Amino acid sequence: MSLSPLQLCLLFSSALFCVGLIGALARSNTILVLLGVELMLNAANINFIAFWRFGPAPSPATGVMFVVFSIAVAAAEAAVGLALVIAIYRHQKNIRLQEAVRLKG
Amino acid sequence: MTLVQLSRVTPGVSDWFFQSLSSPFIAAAGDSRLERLPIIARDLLTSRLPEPWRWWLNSLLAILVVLFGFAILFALLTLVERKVLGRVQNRPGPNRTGLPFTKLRLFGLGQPLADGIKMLTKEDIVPRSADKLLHFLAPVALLAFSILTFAVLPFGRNLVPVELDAGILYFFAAGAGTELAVFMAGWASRNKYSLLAAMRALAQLISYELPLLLSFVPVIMMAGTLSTTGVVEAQAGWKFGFIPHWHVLTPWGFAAFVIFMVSALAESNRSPFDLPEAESELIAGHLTEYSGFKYALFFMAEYFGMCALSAMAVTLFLGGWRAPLPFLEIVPSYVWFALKLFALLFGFIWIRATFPRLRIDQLTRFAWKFLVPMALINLGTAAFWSLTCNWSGPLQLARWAIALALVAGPFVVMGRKLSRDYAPRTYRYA
Amino acid sequence: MSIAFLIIALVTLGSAAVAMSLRNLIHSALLLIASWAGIAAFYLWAGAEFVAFAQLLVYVGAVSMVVLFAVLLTRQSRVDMAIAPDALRRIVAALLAGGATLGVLFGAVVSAPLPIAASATPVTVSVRQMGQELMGTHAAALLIVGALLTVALLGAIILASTGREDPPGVAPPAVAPPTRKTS
Amino acid sequence: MLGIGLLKGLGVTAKNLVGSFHDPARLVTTEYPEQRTKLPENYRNFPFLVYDGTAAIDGLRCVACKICEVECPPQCIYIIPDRDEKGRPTKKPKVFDIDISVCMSCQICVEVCPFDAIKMDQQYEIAEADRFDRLLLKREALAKPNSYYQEIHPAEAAQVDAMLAEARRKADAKAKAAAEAAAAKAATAKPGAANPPTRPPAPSGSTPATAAMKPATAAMPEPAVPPVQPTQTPAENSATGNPVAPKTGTPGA
Repeated sequence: MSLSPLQLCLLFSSALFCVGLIGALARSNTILVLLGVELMLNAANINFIAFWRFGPAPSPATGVMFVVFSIAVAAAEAAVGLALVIAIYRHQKNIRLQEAVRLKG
Repeated sequence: MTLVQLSRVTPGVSDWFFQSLSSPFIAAAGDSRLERLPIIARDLLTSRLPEPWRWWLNSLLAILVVLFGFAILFALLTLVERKVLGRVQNRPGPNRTGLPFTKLRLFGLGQPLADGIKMLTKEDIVPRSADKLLHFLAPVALLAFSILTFAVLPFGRNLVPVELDAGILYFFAAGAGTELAVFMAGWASRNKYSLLAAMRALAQLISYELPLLLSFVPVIMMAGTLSTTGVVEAQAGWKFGFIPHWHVLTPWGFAAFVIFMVSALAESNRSPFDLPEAESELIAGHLTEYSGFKYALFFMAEYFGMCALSAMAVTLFLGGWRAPLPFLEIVPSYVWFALKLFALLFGFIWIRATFPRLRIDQLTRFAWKFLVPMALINLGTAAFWSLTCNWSGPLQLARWAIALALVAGPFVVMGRKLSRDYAPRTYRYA
Repeated sequence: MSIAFLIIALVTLGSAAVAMSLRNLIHSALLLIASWAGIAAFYLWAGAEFVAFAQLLVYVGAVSMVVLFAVLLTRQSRVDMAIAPDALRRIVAALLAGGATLGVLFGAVVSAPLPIAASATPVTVSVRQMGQELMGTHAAALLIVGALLTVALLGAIILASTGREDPPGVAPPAVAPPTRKTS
Repeated sequence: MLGIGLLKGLGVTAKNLVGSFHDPARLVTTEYPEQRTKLPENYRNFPFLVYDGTAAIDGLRCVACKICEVECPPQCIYIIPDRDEKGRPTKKPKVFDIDISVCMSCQICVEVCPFDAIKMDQQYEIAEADRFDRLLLKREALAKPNSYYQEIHPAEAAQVDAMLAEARRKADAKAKAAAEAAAAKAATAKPGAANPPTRPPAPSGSTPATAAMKPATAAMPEPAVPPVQPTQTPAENSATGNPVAPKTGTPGA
């Protein structure tokens, strides 16, 4: 079995995705769940770059542009997510996700 | 097998790295011998070697020159700072430490050496409850990040260690790591003062990162490039033969320069923004639990950061290594760069000698309510300047007037607003 | 440079995996930052300089700070540190789900007939090119991202703010905007 | 407006910076071990004993009246009067110790001394390599010539000398008068032999401040409890006895 560099990069990114997924599913700490989601986003970005670099690209900059936008969105997601963490903490004095079950403030 | 294939299929990848780190110090014809002195000296050392070795050795030489140059500058700067501070306070400063074992004083030139020996021989104390690994990593990471920033600075004509297409972005990306190191130092010390100082430092660094980044966006807009050499290129030439095309000599450029320098003061934790190390409140801030060589590393990193930011300011606003007047071009470019760098560093020291420390709320308010809006408005001013670049004659005057008003108007309005909150106070019980 | 790729991948994956399993939140945050830096190194390796520096600037410079602030502002009590009774079940389930996903992804990647780049030489994108793309083809996306970031910033501030008034004397009183005489 | 004040401040520091180079008078520092600034005359740290003439111990003005020992607030002075073989006081201190680790430089001993025998020193280089070295100053270490006193406190010393000369002249005149008036009787008019409270030789007090000081010091209660043991080595203890032992006797008369 021989793997092309593209496949290697994709394997790398899928492994990273799964690490993020397991972290997000297994941990009860809100911050760590959020960081797991961030890792999954990053894994997706790696895919973009891998396809941009090793795959047949429709236009020379598309993959890179996509990642730039993705990073911007991820930053926004992190900011809002961590603000939510702070809000949850203020509300229930801990950040365990299982206890954040009430919809009413 | 797959690895072999990977390198076979992608020959470009391995080459790219070498290409992008373009051979440092490319020789250029046409310059004076003095101008090319560093390159000639470099070639003398390495020209006999075969090609790949030569590249490595050239890079190594560049790194060594930059590191040693700035290490010596750091040593001198500590002395100059203390002497200038002393002179400002009407005392001579350190003036006794000269050559060891002699009566030669040499104006205290031996002081940095003595300080170094003292720092090296001090006991390295690690608190028992500290996070040992992070406690050790923090100064190392801080110094590493500050040294990384030197890679893209153009120290002279054709004297760029690494020519990067996105050099300015690289500079600030590498600088972003310093905040992390400060946090690590504060948290790993397991000391409440350290942690508080680290939190303060983070708040300060984040607040001032924004105006710092926004202030040079106009420069990038006008120069049309993110590469440091490109920015210096954009400032070539003289108007009327004697006014250099430096960015600082335009209304938007001047405002951006001031904003950049103020933010640089805050980013490098220098007085009057040295809140993280406010000894009256936080002992020594995140440095509280550090001693000996690690403390020296922190100190070094602070000065390196200051030097790097000053050098960046020189590159972005003060024409880089360009001479101020045409006939002064016989002086080599690296001398001009050094002179401008020294001037800015002296400014840092002068400011430290003058201003009292800010309070934390004043500090963040100044960043968010004054510097950031000013930088954004300045971006608009630069856009106006760029749109009207072909106005001439009386329109040129109008262009200057409008641009000046666009800079001074918001400054006056926001300055009034800001100073009204603090200006003359009445104390009830004083 | 495949060795470099391997090292980058191992460091990134290793630090991410360890970060996800650590109990100390600060340590996992710092390891995650290392992982993000590793991803930036991967971008650099792949030739996407700009993205690499952007990744460093955004993740190592900004997101890490937000994460660390969030960790420090939410104090962990001993109850939180203790292992929850259903933790083991959840971890096993997560590992199963993650493993299954990994298996599916690996299988797909290995077996799929992936197109290979036509030319072996890397495509390089200069910053100038990127700028033109951003302002030309992707101008609408740029605007939307700008709006998104603004909204996210405001939303984050509103979410995290306590909602109480500032104590008097600390904050300046709300005043009418100054009359513009000078400009 | 924002910024003007900052620029003014920068101007001030720049003026200092430049001025310190071309105007040496601005520099307020001296290079300490080589150059020394003249201390102000009223600078004081610890007491010393003045002697007249050349013999350090014999010339001491101190008569071991123990007033300073009584008045000293932290009780750092310890005096044993000297007695001749017949047990009569010779009006000289046999032991005069000052524990300068206890002394608080209050100068009260100087104020109360009727004989201008104890004065404040200006010697500030008293650091020692050993921790307990030279904390307990003996008579020999304390005795310093009158010329030294005149050197460090010129104005005050001149006043004191004039007063002493006046007192001596008066005493001589009185002695002469007494000798003339009662030639038959043996002359006993010796001013120094009188009881301390009457203070005959210096009727106006040693310094003007003494008059104001006297009620305060007189009102000061005697400490009833023995004071805290000062830091001293056993050797010193054995050599001098306990220097701060509670007073048992009254000043010799």
